[in-house]
Amino acid sequence: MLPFPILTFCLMMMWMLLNGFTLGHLILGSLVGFAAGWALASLRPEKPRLKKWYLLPKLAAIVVVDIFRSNFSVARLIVMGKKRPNSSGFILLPVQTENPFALAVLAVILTSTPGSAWLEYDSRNKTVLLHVLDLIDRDEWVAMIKNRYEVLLLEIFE
Amino acid sequence: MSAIILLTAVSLAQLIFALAMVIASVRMLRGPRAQDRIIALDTLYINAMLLLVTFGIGTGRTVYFEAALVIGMLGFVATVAMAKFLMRGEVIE
Amino acid sequence: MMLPISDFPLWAAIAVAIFLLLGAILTLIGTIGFLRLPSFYERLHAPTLGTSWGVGGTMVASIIFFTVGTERFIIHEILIGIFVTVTTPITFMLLARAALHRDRAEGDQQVPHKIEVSGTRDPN
Amino acid sequence: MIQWSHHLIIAPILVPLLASALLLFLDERQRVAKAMISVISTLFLVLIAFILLKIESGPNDFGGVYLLGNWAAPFGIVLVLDGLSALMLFLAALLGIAALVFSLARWHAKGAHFHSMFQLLLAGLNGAFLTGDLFNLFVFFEVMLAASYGLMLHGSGPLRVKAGMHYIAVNLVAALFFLIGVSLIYGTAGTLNMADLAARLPQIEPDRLMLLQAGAGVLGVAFLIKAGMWPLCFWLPTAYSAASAPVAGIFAILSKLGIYVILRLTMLLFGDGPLDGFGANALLLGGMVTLIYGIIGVLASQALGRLAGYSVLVSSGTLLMVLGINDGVVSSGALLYLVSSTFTISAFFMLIELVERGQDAGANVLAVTMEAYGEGDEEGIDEAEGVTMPGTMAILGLCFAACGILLAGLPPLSGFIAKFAMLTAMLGAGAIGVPPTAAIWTLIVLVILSGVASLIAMTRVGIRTFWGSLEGTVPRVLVIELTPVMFLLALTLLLTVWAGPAMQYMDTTIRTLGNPASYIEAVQKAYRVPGYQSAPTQVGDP
Amino acid sequence: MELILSLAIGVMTGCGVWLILRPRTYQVIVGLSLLSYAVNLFIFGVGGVKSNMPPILAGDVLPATLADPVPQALVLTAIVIGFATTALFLVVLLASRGLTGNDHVDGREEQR
Amino acid sequence: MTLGPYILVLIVLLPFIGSLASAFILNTTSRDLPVAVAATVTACCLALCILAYPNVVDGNVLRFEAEWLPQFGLNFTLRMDGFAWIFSTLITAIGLLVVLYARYYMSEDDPIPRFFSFLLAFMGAMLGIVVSGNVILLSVFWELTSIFSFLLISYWHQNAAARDGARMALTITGIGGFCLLVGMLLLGNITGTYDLDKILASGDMIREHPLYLPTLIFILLGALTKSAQFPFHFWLPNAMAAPTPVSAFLHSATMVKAGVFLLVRLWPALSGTYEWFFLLGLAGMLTLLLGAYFAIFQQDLKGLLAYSTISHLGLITTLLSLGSPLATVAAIFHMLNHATFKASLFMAAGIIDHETGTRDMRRLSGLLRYLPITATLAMVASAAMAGVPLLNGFLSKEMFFAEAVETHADSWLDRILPYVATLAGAFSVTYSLRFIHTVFFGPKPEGLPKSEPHEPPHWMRFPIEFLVIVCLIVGIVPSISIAPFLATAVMSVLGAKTPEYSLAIWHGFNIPLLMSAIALIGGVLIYVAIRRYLATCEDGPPFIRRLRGQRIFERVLVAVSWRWARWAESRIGTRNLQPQLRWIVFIGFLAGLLPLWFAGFEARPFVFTGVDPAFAILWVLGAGMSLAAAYLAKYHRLAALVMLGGVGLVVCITFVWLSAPDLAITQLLVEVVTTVLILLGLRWLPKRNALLVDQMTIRARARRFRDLVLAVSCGIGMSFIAFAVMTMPVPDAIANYFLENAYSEGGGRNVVNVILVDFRGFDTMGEIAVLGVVALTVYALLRRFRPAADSFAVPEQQRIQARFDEEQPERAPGDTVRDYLLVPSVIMQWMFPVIITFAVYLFMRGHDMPGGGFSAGLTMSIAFLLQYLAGGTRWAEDRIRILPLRWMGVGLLTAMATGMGAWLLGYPFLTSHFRYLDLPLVGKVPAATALLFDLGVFMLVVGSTVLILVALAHQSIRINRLRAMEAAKAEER
Repeated sequence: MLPFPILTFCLMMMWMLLNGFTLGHLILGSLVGFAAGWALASLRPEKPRLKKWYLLPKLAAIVVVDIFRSNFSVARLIVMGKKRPNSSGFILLPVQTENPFALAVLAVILTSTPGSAWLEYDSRNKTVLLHVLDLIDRDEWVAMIKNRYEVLLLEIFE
Repeated sequence: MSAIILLTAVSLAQLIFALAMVIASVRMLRGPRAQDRIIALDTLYINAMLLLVTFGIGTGRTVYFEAALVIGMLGFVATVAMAKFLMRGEVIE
Repeated sequence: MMLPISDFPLWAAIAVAIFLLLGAILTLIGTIGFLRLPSFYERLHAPTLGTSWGVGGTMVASIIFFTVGTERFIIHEILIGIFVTVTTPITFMLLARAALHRDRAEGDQQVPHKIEVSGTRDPN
Repeated sequence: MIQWSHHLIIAPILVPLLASALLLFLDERQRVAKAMISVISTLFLVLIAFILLKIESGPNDFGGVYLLGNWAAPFGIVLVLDGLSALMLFLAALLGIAALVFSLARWHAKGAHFHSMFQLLLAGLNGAFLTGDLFNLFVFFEVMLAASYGLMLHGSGPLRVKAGMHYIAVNLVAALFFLIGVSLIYGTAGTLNMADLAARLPQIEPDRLMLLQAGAGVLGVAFLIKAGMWPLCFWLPTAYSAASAPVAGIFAILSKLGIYVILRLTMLLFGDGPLDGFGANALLLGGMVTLIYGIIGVLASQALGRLAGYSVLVSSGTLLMVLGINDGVVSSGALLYLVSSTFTISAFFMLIELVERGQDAGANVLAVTMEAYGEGDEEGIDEAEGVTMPGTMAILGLCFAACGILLAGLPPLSGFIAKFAMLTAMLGAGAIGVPPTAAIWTLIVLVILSGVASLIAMTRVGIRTFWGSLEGTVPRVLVIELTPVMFLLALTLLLTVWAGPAMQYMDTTIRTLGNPASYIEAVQKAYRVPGYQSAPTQVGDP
Repeated sequence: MELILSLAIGVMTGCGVWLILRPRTYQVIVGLSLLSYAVNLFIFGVGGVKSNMPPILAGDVLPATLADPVPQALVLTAIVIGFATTALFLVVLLASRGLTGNDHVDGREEQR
Repeated sequence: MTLGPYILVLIVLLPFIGSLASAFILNTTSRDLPVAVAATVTACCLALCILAYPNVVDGNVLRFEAEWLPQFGLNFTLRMDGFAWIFSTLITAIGLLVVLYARYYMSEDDPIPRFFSFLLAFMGAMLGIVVSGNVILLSVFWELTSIFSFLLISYWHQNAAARDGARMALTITGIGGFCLLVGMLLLGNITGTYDLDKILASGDMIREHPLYLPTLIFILLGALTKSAQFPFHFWLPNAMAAPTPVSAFLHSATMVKAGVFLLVRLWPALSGTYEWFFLLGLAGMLTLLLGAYFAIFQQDLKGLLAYSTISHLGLITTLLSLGSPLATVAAIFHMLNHATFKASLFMAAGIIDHETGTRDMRRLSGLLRYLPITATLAMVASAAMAGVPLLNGFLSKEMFFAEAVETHADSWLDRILPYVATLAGAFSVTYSLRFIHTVFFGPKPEGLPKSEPHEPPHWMRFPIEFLVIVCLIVGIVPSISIAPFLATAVMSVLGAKTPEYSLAIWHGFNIPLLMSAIALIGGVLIYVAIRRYLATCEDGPPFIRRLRGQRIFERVLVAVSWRWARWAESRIGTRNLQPQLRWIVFIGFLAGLLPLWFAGFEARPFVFTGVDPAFAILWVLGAGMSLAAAYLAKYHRLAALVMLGGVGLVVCITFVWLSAPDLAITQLLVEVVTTVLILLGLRWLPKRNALLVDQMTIRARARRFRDLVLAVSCGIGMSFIAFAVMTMPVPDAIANYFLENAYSEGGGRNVVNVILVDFRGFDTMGEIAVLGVVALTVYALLRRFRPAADSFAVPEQQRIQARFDEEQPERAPGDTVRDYLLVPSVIMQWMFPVIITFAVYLFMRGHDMPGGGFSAGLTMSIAFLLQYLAGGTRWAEDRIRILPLRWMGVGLLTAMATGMGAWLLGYPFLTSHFRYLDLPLVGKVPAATALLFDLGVFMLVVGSTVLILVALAHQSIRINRLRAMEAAKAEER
């Protein structure tokens, strides 16, 4: 009946954000969201199982803060120009999860955060190749990512 | 006072975005590889979107919002296709 | 329906200006970095300044501006923020991987190797 | 309420459009059903066009002005039915049915969506003939062109694709010119409606008028490309000869569309007033050169297809020159010539395919293409087997001779009558005592030369084709392939026999065209259907 | 503004014309695209250049001050048709390349 | 007699009907049926002619008139006077004889129906010329005779000589016909009518008109070509490849007479001037002399007769040129006489040919013993040809000599005429003698293709007998046989000017008799002198044997109509695209700027409206990128595409900046779709190698420079015009109406959208039709698509990656791509519903705010496209079955149905209706039919765009399949 309730709700919200919060648009938005949900169902995507969805805001908050911080650090690096030490490098990050949603969220986080870039995921070795602009200590980076994001992600999705 | 602040900020921001676009386009012209150009195009898209939002603030109208939204939501399709072309030599397999 | 800009409360004007300029300047720095950083993988990081804070700052400015200006809660700009955040990584990921492939295929020593078969092709 | 018959004006556009929409629901395999729909629609078109023609030859000058969307003239789009448009509609419908029937023998199965494209081509043509609005004209030009691209490429094969690419490239550039011209006219006159434009011309200040002229010039180039004026015409022989036979058959009217528009606009806008005679010299000169080029091309062609292609140029050149002379009586003769040469060329293109089918070279090319480019997913093209009818060769020869006679302007078919009508208006009994000017002398010489050239070329090619190779097998030809050709040729015969009434019609048409005021008035006075329930007048948030 | 716009139109026209006169099909298609940008802007500009006056009616604006909507409607149609024809030309050039084996507009390798 | 006019119609129409009838006799086994038809028809016509005689005596005229093209004075006017009568009788009578003769002449293998069909049609045309009462109608029949004579001459088209002869005849007489037409038109211009009677009545006016000379020249060109007069004579001998009945009919009695007939016909209107005399006399005399001279040296029997015909026609022309009534009488008389003896001679020659199998006089001799009767007949006829007394030829020749010695105009031409006449007479005696002597006398022929010649069947000989008897009767008793008819004919031509003349054999000893004697004796002497030479010489006259009109004509024709034409075509035309586009652009440039130049353009004073710096920077960028795109398009395709995307983006910002949000949205969406499309296409284009830049020749450099100049000038011109038009506000445009009424009458606040779906909805309808048909074309074309060899293989990247997967033991094939897309495809899938929602949003708000069916449709198709990108074609099509054609069909139907819905309410097509609906819970909702229309647009756009994209995307799969198939095939081998 309602294949993706959360999605439908989000789409309804999106509809109302775009059109205004009225009763009419609530109905219309629900209809559209419902239809769009069915459209997605036809694609037969894997259904995400959100175990601890309430942890999502926490993750979001962490990410916002991180983005804020890294923005400035990268900006500083750029402004420094040639004077900065050439410290960029690649990291091979082992990941535990195989859940594509968790990976997707991780990818979005890492890519949105200036200073780190997701290059390649290897499903056999379960590793991600990252490129980091300000690489001082590889292990520290790996640990940081594991502790700050992956743990949370594992909790949310597994 | 607020008018001056707002107007200055908006025109300054517009100028900056335009400038940023120019810089991105320099990279686009210079390359050296296709990937640089594509990233530059993506950057151009983002900057253009920001420019449009700023323009919306400057005019006080919301009618330009959709244009920005279209860039934000669908602008990536072109660059994604290009990226896939680079990787696979074929856009849709 | 829209407040004339001269009637804006000062705090709102200043807030809008600050967010706007902050976003703009970070975006500019990002593109400058994009121009000046030496290697592709480093350059990859620079534009994310624009997609993160640049977008964020501008969004916030716009939300404040329109919410104050129309005396209604207008936050649909947030959608732009969400979509940009969600979609930009796709391009970057795909492109970075493609660049990696091309560099490896060309036998570039700078990139970490998972020895792929060599051969050259530049569809450029 | 308006009378139901009034809606007939728009029917020539809607019927094929509807047919093409219905055709989209049918699978490629339901070929018979597709053909049925297409034929019925085209037959309908013939009927409608005939009724419209009848209305036009009645006492009224204007069959009607149709206000689309019930918007008054300069604002909405109007369709205007007058003698000229009715004539062109009828012409298009007749060619349409002939080419369509011809295609049913085999060509329609040689690619996907032939019928849809064909119907859309007709819709585009009819729209272009009917519309009274410049931008709408552009749109229908594009409909027609887009469909023609598809039809041009129908059947694929290297030659066709290459020629098609040139055709498309040239027409894309022409479309850009069209847009530039229309927008310049809008920018300077502030209207898109042709009648309104004509009415506004006198009030336009001189510096604006200059730009308007520039716009008209650029616009003219777009039409001249379509009409095939030298040096804008090099694509034409190649494209027409590369197109498949039924397609070339209907293409015969495409170049006439260019002529039609030039005729309509020059008569309407440059008849009198501030732009009197604008561009007439260019037309005259261009037509002259085109005619010369056409003559040279006709002589130089080895292949029949190119010969036919150059014949198109000859007829375009002649018509352009006559338009350049810009004389009422001559123009009415030219109209007759237009009709006659369109029939001729259409029949000729279709005939060529039948004739060349017997020749080994042509057959080989076709076979190679079929083998190399036919695909696995091509549901078996059943080579419609023609029966070698007794006397096939004789009938083909007869038709060929008829085409030759028509092209050369020899009696007894309408080619002669048409040429005579033009020439007599220039220096014969139609123009007593008017001493021929240098331009008229040139035109006469060129017209005669073109006849001679066609005669020489046609006999040369005809002898080689029919008598030269005895070992050439008799082509397999179906009756439904021969019938359209003979139908068109019979039409030219009818045109000869009924030259008087036909000429009368042309005369009236040209006279109406020569008096733009009546056209303008008809468009401006066209009334909206009252009783329209309007929305709230207050603008505000809902 | 008019100055910038007209210069821009000029530059794009020039580039487009240069490209459509080149022998490679791809150059032609890029040229046609540039030309259609230029022409679209041209049509658009014909209605006069007005900033921040979109032809969208609201209660408090005088209709006459708004930008001319007609050229906009025309451009919209032109964009659509341009899109369609670009797609078509692209496919035709592919087909032509497939059949002739090269991407010269005249189907031959020219010795320049 | 009221029946009279219809006789005329019947005379002309019957042969054509008979022709059709015999054409439809497809059963060729019966030889007699077509003959019967032909004979009946001809006999009927003859009978009708005889019946008509009472109507034309004493200068009466029989007329029939029907309107044909009255506006231009072209009517179907038939008119028979005495002259026409005598000619019609001649035509039908000889026609009847020829039909009879042909019955026996034609062989079993020949397609008889065709022959008689053409012959009858020709006869009809010829009769038409004779009885036309309208000069244009006369031209019509004139050309018809050319056409049918072409078909008759080429009857044995297997024979190359027949084809060439026919073609030459048609070319020359056809051109002559065109000239004649012009001449007739000029006559019309002078007199204001095409009616023959009126023209004949206004002779003085014509002769004094400034256009007289051109008219005369054109008409003479027509007449002289038809009558094979010098210098157009050479087609006639070549036409001898025709079957002999045709020669007898066309080339002696009828068609070649058409020219002189016309001269007689127009004699009252045109003759009597010095120009007339000089032009016609010169041509006539030259023809007379040269024809006779050439005839002597022919080895072909029919060739001899043909040149003699030419000569005799020259004689008639000369007579007509003199302008004296008496000469005209002689001319008419000689026309009749010539017809009788020459037709019989041709038929005799045909019999000889038929019986011996050759016409070469070097091989023929002594036939008298085999063909006594035929020989006798032929001898009498040739004697008539030579002008021997007691035969009809003598009478008219005597009249000619008599006229020749008279002075008509003071000119050297007139003075030499007697000598020319005598010499020609002598020549004619020579060739007549030669004909008889060589063929019938002398030793037995040897080595004939047919060994034992014998007399033909009696009825084959009958026509000759009949004609020879006529020759004799006329020759001996002219006054009681031919005189009354001749008088009628002469009367009708000359009217009041009819002179006194007598048709007696004996006029006493006078100069003409002396001339005759000299000619006779001289002729015999000449023959004796050159007999031996003639017996062995080559074909053609000595000294100028190489100089043959035919050869010259053919050389010239080939040079002009083939070599020069081809050369010129290649010079002034092209089959290549580049020069074409160059021309087009150049002409467009001129067309745009010349009007301004001519009008002396002066710009309005320049008003600097201020420049927004950001906007300026933007366009510096845009210009830079378009230049870069132009620069990179050759070798760096992808880079050029990226640049193009950049330019598109700048254009889009410009739209926003300048108050066109709708355009901006559409432009962006189109940009995205186009980019993907071109990328899809790039897969099938080979890579270009910048390193292979080859040497540029100077010409190539010059060409590039020219292109550069053209491009720069176009750019400048466009800037200039754009600036000029932009700085002029649009004058009281229709725009204001739209702005004012969009809401009140269209029910929408987004005026652009209201224009698109309501005010100018019809444009949109056309536009979606364009999109639809393009999609269909793309689909149709790609169904047959086959990539070039160099892009047939799997792309290199994929090969490398596949090899990598293969080499690593722990990896499965396709892992690389799976990993590559794993994360992105999740996001792309989840964007699907979001984009759909957005599309619905764009669609719903279109009428009031930027958006609309088109942009919504594009958005929707991008949603689909994204799924293809994310999962590949197979994956996507397993999950979503889009039927693009259905979408398109439904869309088009919806749009049309909306439009037609208005009909039900009595409004024109596309009239929109608008009202607010009060829905429960929701409140007032605007509902316009325009929205329904927009829905149609939306669906069609989705369908078309998806169809195009999918058709392109499918190529990868198809190629894989093809590759597999080809691999399998290779293995089989």
